Amino acid sequence: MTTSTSPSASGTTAEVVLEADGLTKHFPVRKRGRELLSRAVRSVRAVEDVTLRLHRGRVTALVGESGSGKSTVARLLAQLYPRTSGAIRLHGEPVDTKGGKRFRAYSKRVQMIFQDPFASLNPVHTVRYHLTRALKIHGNAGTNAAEQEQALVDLLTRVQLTPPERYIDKFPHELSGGQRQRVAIARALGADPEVLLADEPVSMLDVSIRLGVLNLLRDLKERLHLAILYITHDIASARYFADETFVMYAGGIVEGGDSETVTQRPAHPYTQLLIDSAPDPDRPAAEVKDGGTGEPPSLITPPSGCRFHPRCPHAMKVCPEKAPPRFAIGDDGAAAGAAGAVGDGAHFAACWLYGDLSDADRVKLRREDGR
Amino acid sequence: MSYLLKRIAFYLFTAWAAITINFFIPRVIPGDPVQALITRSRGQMTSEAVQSLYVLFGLDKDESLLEQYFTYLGQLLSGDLGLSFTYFPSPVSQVIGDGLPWTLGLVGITTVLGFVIGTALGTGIGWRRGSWADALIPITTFVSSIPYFWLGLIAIALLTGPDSFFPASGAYDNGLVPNPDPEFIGSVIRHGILPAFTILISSMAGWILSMRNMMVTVASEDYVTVAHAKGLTDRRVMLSYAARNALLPNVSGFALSLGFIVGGTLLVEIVFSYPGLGLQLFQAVGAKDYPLMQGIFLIITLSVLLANFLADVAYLALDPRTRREG
Amino acid sequence: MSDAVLEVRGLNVDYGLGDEAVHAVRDVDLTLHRGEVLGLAGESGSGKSTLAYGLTRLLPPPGVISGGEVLYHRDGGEPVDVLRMSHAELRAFRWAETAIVFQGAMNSLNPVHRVSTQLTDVIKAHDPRSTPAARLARARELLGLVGIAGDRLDSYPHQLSGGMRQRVMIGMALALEPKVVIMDEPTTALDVVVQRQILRQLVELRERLGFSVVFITHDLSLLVEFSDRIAIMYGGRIVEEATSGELYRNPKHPYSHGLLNSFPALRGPKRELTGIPGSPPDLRGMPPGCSFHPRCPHAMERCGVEVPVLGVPHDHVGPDRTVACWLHPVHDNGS
Amino acid sequence: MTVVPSTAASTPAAAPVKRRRLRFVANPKATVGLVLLGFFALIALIGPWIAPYDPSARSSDLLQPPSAAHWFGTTHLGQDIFSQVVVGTQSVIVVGFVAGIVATVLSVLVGVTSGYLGGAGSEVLSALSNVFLVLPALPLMIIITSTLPETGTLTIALLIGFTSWAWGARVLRAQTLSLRGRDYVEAARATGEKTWRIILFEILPNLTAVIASGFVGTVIFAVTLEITLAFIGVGAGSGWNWGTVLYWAQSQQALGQGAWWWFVPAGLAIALLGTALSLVNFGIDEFVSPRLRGGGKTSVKTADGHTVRMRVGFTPVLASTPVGKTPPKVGAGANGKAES
Amino acid sequence: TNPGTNSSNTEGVLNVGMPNGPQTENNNPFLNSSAASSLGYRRLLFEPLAMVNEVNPTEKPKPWLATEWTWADNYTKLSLTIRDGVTWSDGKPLTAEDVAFTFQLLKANPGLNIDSVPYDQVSSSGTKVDVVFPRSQFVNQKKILEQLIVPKHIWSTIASPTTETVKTPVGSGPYTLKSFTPQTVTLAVRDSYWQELPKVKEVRYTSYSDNNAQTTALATGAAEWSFVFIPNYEAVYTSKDPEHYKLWFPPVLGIHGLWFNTKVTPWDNPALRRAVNMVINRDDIFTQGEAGYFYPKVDHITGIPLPAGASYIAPEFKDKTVKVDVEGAKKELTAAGFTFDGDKLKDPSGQPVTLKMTVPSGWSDYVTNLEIIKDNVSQIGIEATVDLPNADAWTKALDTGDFQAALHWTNNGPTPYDIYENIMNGALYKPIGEGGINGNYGRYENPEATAALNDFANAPDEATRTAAMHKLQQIHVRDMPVAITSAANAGGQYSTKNWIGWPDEANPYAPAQPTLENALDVVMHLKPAA
Ligand SMILES: Nc1ncnc2c1ncn2[C@@H]1O[C@H](COP(=O)(O)OP(=O)(O)OP(=O)(O)O)[C@@H](O)[C@H]1O
Ligand SMILES: Nc1ncnc2c1ncn2[C@@H]1O[C@H](COP(=O)(O)OP(=O)(O)OP(=O)(O)O)[C@@H](O)[C@H]1O
Ligand SMILES: [Mg+2]
Ligand SMILES: [Mg+2]
Ligand code: NI
Repeated sequence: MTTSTSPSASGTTAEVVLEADGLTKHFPVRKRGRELLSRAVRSVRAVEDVTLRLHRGRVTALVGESGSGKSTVARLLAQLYPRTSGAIRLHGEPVDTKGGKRFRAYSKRVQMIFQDPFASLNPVHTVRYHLTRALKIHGNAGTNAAEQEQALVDLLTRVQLTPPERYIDKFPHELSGGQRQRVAIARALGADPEVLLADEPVSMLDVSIRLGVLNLLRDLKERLHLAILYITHDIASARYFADETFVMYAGGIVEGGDSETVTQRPAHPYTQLLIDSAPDPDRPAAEVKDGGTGEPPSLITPPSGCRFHPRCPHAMKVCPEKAPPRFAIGDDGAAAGAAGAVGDGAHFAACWLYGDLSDADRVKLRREDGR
Repeated sequence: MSYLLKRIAFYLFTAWAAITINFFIPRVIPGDPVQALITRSRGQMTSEAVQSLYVLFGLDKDESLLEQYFTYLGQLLSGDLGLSFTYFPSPVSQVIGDGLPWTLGLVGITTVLGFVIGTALGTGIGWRRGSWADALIPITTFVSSIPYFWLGLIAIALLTGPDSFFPASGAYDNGLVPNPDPEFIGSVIRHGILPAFTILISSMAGWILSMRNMMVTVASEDYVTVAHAKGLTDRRVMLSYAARNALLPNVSGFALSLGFIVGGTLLVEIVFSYPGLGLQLFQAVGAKDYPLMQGIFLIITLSVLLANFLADVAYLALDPRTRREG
Repeated sequence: MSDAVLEVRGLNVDYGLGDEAVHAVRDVDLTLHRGEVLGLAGESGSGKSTLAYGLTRLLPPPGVISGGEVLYHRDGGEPVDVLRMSHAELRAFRWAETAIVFQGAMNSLNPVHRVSTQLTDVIKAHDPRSTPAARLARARELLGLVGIAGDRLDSYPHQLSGGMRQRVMIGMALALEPKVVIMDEPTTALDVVVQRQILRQLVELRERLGFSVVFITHDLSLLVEFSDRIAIMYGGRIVEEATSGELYRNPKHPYSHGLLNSFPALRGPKRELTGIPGSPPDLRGMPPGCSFHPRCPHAMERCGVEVPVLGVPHDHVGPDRTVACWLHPVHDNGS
Repeated sequence: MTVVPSTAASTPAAAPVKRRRLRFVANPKATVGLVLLGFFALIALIGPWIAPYDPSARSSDLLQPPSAAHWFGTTHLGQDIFSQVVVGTQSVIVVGFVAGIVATVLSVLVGVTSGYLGGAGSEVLSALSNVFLVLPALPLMIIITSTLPETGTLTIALLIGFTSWAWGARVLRAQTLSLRGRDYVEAARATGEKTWRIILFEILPNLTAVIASGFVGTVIFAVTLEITLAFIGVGAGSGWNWGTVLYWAQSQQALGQGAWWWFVPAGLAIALLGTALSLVNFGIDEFVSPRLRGGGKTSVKTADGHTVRMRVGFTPVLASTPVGKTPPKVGAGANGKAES
Repeated sequence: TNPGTNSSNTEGVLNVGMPNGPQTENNNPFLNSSAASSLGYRRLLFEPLAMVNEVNPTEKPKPWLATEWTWADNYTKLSLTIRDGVTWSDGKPLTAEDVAFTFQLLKANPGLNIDSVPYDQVSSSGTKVDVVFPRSQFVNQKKILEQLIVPKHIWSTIASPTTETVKTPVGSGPYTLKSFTPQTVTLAVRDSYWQELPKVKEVRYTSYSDNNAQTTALATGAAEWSFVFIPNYEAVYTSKDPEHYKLWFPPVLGIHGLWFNTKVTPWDNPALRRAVNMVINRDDIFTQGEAGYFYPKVDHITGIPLPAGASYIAPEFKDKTVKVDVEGAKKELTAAGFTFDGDKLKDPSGQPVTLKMTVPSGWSDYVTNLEIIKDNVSQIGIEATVDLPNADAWTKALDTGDFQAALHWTNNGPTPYDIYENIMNGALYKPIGEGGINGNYGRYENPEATAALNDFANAPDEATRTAAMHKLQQIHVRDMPVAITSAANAGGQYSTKNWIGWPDEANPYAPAQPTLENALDVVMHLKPAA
């Protein structure tokens, strides 16, 4: 494997590789009981109007509550699910493939690492099979056995499964979770993609192994200029490894921007709740504020307007009425721009707190506590 | 189209397809009911006499197969199964009515019993995996592999006789007329014991094995460990936690086996001269009795479909997860 | 120690028998004090779950306890050895004295029974004379304790979210007001918001009811924040034990050290993460001596030969702590 | 980076595979089953040569009980029953395996395709297998065999094969449906695998257990069906099989005549073959599902000599003394009392 | 103990059994498919005009409902005198009108006219009934006289007699239907009857599902009268109670034999057929295939069963029986141009002679017989095979002539005519490949034989008939289209434990089969044992 196959290694880091615009996904729900006779179609609104850009040589983190649609976004971007609406553009070209040749061409450029390394490796195949297939399909296996072997060894070395001979002929069940996760990463790399969609690639690992995998991802980003989507529950790791961080809540992106900014100065009430809830040994326990309770919303009948409003301590009259657009946030954490006009990489939040509102709209729905 | 309608359409389609196949297959056989009648009884008949039989059975009309098919469908829709050839001119519905209760009674009850006993034994053996109870498994395997007609014949040879409590054939004593008096019922039970036992022995083994395997599988589920951790009694863990969950696949298997009651145990009826539907079907097939065959096939088809439906329902009732939304 | 509820002495747990046996837990000594949260951390596969299940003899085959004692101190009574109980005694002991919250909540609840059934049957098993109405009321109360509305009693497990199921399990664990609650990675599958909600409730309940908790997790930040004391396991042994503050600020064992340098912090300046080189040991072929020595940056000759003893390091001053590392020679027992 | 020669790297591959195979044979049940099955297969192969007599040849020893000359006795025509059973093995084995193979191939084709593809095609295939499931097997076989002028062994085998695939197809379809959603199938798709490769290399290998036990099940079913058919005089054909032997015994009322030797050997042979197949099936089940694996010991000896059963929920305690300490004086028999 | 069998002693019950499977309530006496016919109890409910004893066909029929009958105009006109004082079971008197009505019913409903008797004009007056036929009914006499008579007042109200199941049969016989179950039909004796009432007060017809069950019932005494094939009957049946368990299987004028397809070489060569006929071991067939009783041995060269057909035998064939004669057969063959190549027989064209015999796969006695024949013919160098298609394919093969040789039967009748008619009638001839006939499966074509058959059936005088019969015998012996091995039977198994008076060798007053017309006569003869 050589690095020369990847496009101009020195290009601007801001080049957009993969772009999602207004991505929406609804899953139809099986009916039950009396509903069998009704005509109403119910669906899980798993992803609603998500706009997202992945840049060359940058890691974009996606954090958020579980079930908020992070994996679904990744699968949509990998074209594994048909989307309900919205557009996906690869280098500005709209893509819409259902399978066949065009899908394979797409999959060569956009690869996904699945959330669960225990499930995403076929138990009946060896590491060698998994990796050889990835190489062969995308023509990276070389022309003879020796070249193929070399490519395999390269891949394994790259994910630090060394010495490669020790792992190459193992079955998944003979590997530890961390090793599996690295095989899954190696498989994705075997296609020599431009975009890597990594869905919680380290969730199952203990901290020391986790660190190794994350360092690998950073290394890939830096050496091969991959665009990486990094989905995680571990916000601290997003801070460390991602250039940009987006926060999802109930199917929508509620905040985004530079990782350091988002994690240190969260603007959206949900992000604030999330950051506050994250365990942090450096923080005296007394400092932890009560982040509010309440269940995650149903995605079948989501709350109207801003989906966070039933749990939001700052909810205002406008919140249940209109879904908030993205508002740019200034460096001091105050409102800084008009809705929708958010520059690439700039900090934004989809929350009326930062919008231009009439006083009537600003009427609080409940007594503000704490903050 | 809603889910329910889809389901119904699916059942209707299957029923129609099966009925159609059941209609055509017997008719592509060489020979016809009259020839079969003569051959079977080594009957003696002049050529003119043969013709009179064709007239009698209504087979002299030159109807194309397709016409016959539509006539048949039309009759079926109006609930008319036609007249049997073997028992001409008895209506097929009457012939089936004579046999069905016996089949349902003998095979139905034993199927249910076999399931219940087998499942109970399987539960116990599976729960005590590793104890002496496991030694039962090879025995059960062997017993379940014995063809039950063979078992029946051996039973007849060994256990029946002039002075035996067990009669060798029939469903009740000759001369008794079916009515709910104790003598008749006692006689029915006496006649049922041996055939029931052969079915029971060979059907039970299967349930024991599958239940045992499911028990072993389920016993290592986390929730069973939790149940132990909760300090519940062994009985409660076994029944309410392990067996309750292990039962699920068995139940759908059971529902499907209900569908095979009619078609499945033909040989028991043959061996024990039990006047059930299986025996009738066997005779109908030999006699090319299309109407009777179709009638019995219809019963079988419907009962299998019904059983399928029951399996669906049972699953829905027993496994709350299938009632899940999204 | 007077306020111990659970004392583990020399516990050895194997998977399998004879030569094939995997020694998953070796010579573990551990004391759980009344009302404390004892965190258990360590590499994946280091034997944390095995230890937890071994304590209550819930290990599935082929697990066997090959030696040791688990002494439970009843209120005011003589300590009893859990490992010597008959099945009936064990049944009575379980849940009433020690309850367990298992790793996966989805699998811990029987999918075919309602939540109410699963809550009440444990009460019924231990108090057969209680009335159904009383049991149901208690079940409702338990759900309330963990912040779930009473109308969820009639739900089936699959109708609850992961967080709710986890909370049901916690509620269930408290049903008989046990003295010890063992929790094996109870929040791994949950997002931080839900995780914090659950732990907050647990802390409150512990303050009210005064039970002790053994808390197992990979999430060191969480552990440090939440537990009173932390024990670190490596290769089936406990390699270090200290109060959480002590351990966080001043880990003594090189492995603990490495662990604490492997996780990023959410707040404060970004610090360098060094991680631990090498890969975890294979339980079947444990290195001789200190099982960490092949990966240890400070390994000495002795480390590859002799197993270090867990004990109070003699250079140590301050509250109780023990470590098993030749870098920190221990005091003789009791001296 | 040095190029690692592929030969060197591929040698360790043999290790896990071998381990798996051995595990299957290590299962005592499966071993017994395989040995029995091998025995029957051998007889099927060499039966016609080792049979002491022509199974149809008449002799003057009419209806003789077993003797040195006729191990299983003779029929009413003086035919040697031992020879009939031995020669008949071939037909039974051929029918079993040919039907098993045909039905398995069909059920895989229909079940897996309909499970993986989804959409209208899948519905049609599923309906097809349901229709075949609804058709009553035995009566249908009786009818179909009478359509054919001659019903040789192979015809019967093919017929059984073609009519008995539906059950397997249904099971496979359900399995495939659940496998289809697995992450590794999705992952293969995301890697860019073609559909046929996904079906063949990702899904099928994971169905091996189901397919194999389906195959064994069909073999049992086919054997029983053939024998049943022969027994009731349908499709007895001109060849010998165990069913034909039983048919003759039955039509000559062997049991009534006290000629038990006419009945017993064939019946026991069927039961033995069935047992062999079920045992192999056990092996497959346990081989594939680790939870059923009975290979390990199920009871252990404690330090004080008691035998304790390994069971879920009550981990056996071999010795409850902290290492290096003297045992307390508590009665040692109290723990680990087996309950069952 | 079995209460079912015990009670029969005390209550005057006779237990009849038939191996016919479960029945459906259907008492139509005209239809062979009804339970009444299948089990035979129609014979006790309804009565014929006269009883013909098939065992001794030359015996004059016994008057029953008709006291007298006369044939006129070369058997084209029948005049009957109907018995007086006979009543139906509903009390109405039986009159000549009822008899006439029955014939008219048959004429109007070809479906009911199972014997296809061509009734033309039927008239009645007083006690007289006159029936006119379009052609001679010499060979149909028995069928007409045995016709069961039904009451006009009931049947004239039945709209569709062919699809009538007659739930409450009204007949003139001594019994009425007491109860019907698919397993057992019970008849009870009437209060009054034109003859002395039978001693049997109740008759139970039980239908067993197959021969095995029936045999077991006979062996245990549960059935006292039946007609069933029992292999090794001594071991299975009579030995259980040698004193009482009896069977009597007299031959009647119908046969079973090996039919050759006379249009297939080399079997178109009569010499070859004769040779085969000479080597067939009829004793083995009788003792091994037919269990020593079922189809009695026929070893007369003409194929006519004896003694039933003794009076018809041509003088030149008197006492001419066939014995296994391998040398004779070989001589016959070499004379006809066949050669032996070592053991193998070659036909005149040099082809080896093989014989493929077919029989339905489930017919154990036939299969056994063929196995024996296969063995036998190997002695004259013929390599024979036994082919076992299923019954339908076999029927079709015979129908279309697609076979070499097959075991089959002929019709039986009061004279050997029916046998020869079935085998040699040119009117039944169809070329190979065509079917739709019921007889002459061997495609035998001989105008001489056809003419002789016509002569016998239609001749106005006895002399012509005798000549024709002798002619037929000569043709048969010469051409041997069927190697006849066995006779049809009219026998039965019965037990003398409770009832005596059964027909037997010593007193052959009727066939012993419970479903034949004479069953009523047999029941009338029964008396309680001691
Ligand atoms: N195939 C599907 N059919 C129906 N609903 C689905 C499907 N896949 C996902 N969902 C629903 O869509 C929502 C989003 O799921 P998704 O897996 O994207 O969440 P996530 O953010 O990745 O959560 P986690 O952090 O737990 O992985 C959830 O409510 C889930 O139940
Ligand atoms: N059935 C078994 N047979 C053999 N070895 C086993 C078995 N179960 C567990 N082990 C081994 O025992 C060791 C301890 O496992 P355990 O589950 O206690 O680890 P853990 O510390 O809880 O890990 P994790 O953090 O991944 O949950 C592991 O190395 C594991 O491989
Ligand atoms: Mg996800
Ligand atoms: Mg664990
Ligand atoms: Ni240190």
